[in-house]
Amino acid sequence: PICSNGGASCQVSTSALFDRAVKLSHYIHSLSSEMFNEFDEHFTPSRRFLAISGINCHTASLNTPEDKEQARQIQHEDLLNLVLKVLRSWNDPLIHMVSEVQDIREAPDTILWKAVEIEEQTKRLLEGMERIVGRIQPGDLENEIYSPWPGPASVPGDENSRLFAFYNLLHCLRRDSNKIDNYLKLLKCRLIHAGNC
Amino acid sequence: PPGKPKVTSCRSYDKETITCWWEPGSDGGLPTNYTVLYWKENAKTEQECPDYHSSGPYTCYFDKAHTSVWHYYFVYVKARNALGTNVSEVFQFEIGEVVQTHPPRNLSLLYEVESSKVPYLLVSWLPPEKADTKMGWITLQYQVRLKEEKKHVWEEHIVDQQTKLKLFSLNPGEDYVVQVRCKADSKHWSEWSEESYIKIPGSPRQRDMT
Amino acid sequence: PPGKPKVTSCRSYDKETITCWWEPGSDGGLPTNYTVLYWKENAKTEQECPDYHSSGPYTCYFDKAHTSVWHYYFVYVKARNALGTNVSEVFQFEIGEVVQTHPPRNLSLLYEVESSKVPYLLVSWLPPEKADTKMGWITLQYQVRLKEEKKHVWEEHIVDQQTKLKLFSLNPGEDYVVQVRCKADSKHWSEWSEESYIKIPGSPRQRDMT
Repeated sequence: PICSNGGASCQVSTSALFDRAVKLSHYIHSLSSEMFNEFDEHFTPSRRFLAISGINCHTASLNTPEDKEQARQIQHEDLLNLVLKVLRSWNDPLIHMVSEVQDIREAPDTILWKAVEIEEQTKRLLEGMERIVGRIQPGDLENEIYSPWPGPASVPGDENSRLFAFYNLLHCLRRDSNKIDNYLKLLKCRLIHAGNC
Repeated sequence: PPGKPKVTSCRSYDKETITCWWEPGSDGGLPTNYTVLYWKENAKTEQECPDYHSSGPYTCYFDKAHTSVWHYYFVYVKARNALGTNVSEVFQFEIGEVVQTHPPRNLSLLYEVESSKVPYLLVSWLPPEKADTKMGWITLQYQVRLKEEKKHVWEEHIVDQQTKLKLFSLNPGEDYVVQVRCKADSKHWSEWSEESYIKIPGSPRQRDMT
Repeated sequence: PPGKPKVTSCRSYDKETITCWWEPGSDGGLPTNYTVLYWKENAKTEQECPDYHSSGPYTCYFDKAHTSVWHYYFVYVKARNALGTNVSEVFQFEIGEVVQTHPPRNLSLLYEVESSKVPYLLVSWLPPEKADTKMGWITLQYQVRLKEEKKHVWEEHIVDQQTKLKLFSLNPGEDYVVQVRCKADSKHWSEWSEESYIKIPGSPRQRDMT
C-alpha cells in the first residue's frame, strides 16, 4: 500500500489480515485437535463419557451454519460477526482451561503448553477479527451479544465429574475452533478471492 | 439368535455426505433382517438409515440433507430373525474425524531446464473430485513423494494448499516415479494418486564458471 | 535546538517481535534527552517505546505483547535540550514489510560419488533460528550461491522451501565456497550464512585453450 506520511491509506491490507487470521485459526484448531486426542487417549480411552451423556457446548445457542449450503447462503457480515461471537464466547473458558489443566494430576506437559498457546493465539485472533470486522463493516462491532460461559459444570471434589467437564470443554474447543477455521477460510475465499480459491 | 453385526467404518469424501459400511453377523441359515439405525447428538429419537443403496451393498449413505458437520453421529445395526435379535456396537463419529477425500487428479510432470539455473522438476495436480476447495469448504494439505524407480526409499514433501511443487535435486539420467495424496483437517490421508513416471535428461551440461 | 534525530530502520526476525534502530541528531554539546514514541493504525494516543535496552543502544524493542500483526506502526524520535526540541521523520511499516529472518543454520556440504551415477555436491541446511515455520506463520524461500574460491562470479539458485540442493558437474580438483540465505514473505533477504568450503576430489581438468 502506498502509505503517505501517517495518511489514512496506511493500513495492513485486508488480504494480509485474512491470511494471518486463517493461519492462526488453522493453527489453533490443529492444537485443539491434538490436545483433545492427547487428553482422550490419556484419560478416557474408551470415550464412554461421550456415549453416555453427550456433549454440551456453551456456544450451542449461537446459530452457526451446520453444512455447506447454510454456509453458502449466510451473508458474509453475519458470518464475520458469528466468528467474532464464538471467539468472544471462549475468552473466559480458555482462562479457566489453562488454570484447570495445571490442577489435573498426571496431565502431560504437552497439554499444558498447548492450553497456554491456544489461549494466547486465540486472543491474538480475536484482535485480528476485530480489525477485519472493523474494516469490512465500520462501526458495526457488536460488543456485548455472545454466548457467556456458565463456568465449569463439575461437582466440586468429584474427580470424575471434573475430568468429564474438562473433556467436554476440550471437545467443544475442538469443534468451535474447527468452525472458526472453516468459516474464515470460506470468508477469505469469498471476500479476497471472489469465491475462486 | 443372529450373530452380532458390526459397523466397520464411516467416511466422508467431501465433508458434505457420509457413507458407513457394515457387516452382518452369522445368521445360522435363518432368514435375517438387518436395520441400520442412527441418532445425532442431542437428538431425542433415533432414525433409520435414509439410503441403503447409493453406496453399494452393506452400506448406509447420508446425503447432504442428512449430514450436518458439527454434530456427533451414533450408528448401529440391528439383526432380527425368528430366534431373536442382536445389535452391533455403536459407531460414533463427528464428520471432521472421518473426512477422507478421493486422491488428487491429473498428476503431471515437467522437467524445466533454464540457462544458468539449476534444472527442476515441476510437479502439478488438481484437487480431488467432489472436494469443494474453490469455495473454501475444504482446505487440503498435499504430500508429494518421489523416488528413483529402482530404489525403495521415497522422498516426501508437504505442500500446503498449493497444487504444484518444484523439485530441484534430481539425478540426471535416472527414472523417477512420483505420487501425490491429500488430507483435509482430519487424520485420514487420501489414497495415493496414480503413479507418474519421468526420465531426467542425461548427464548434466558442462559448467562454465569464469 | 538539537539536530534532527532519525529512525534508521525496523526489523522483525520472527514476525512476532520488532526492533527499531535510531540515531540522535547533533546535540551541539548540550545534554540532550531522546524519547522514542509510536502509535498504531487507528490508535487515538501515542505511546513511548516499551524497551530501549533489550536490542542494544539506540534501539527500541517491541516484545510479543507490544507487537501486532494487524496494525500499521508509526515510530519517531523526539530530541529535547535546553534550547528546544526536534523530531525525526515518522518511520511507518507493518510487520509483513519488515520481516528479515536470521540466516539459515548448519550449512553442510557432502560430495557424493556413487557408481554408475553422476557425482554431485549435496548442500543442506536448517531453517534460521526463531523462524516459526511449523505453524506456517513464516514461509521461507532459500537462495544458495557458490563459486570457485579463486574466482569472483557467484552462481545463484533459488530453491523455494526445500532445505537441500544437489549441484552437479563441479570442476574436479577445485576449491569451492558455498553460502545460503533466506527470505520470508517480505522483500528482505537474510544475511548470507557463514561460508562453507569443499575441495572437489580428482585432478583439475586441462583447460582447453583452443
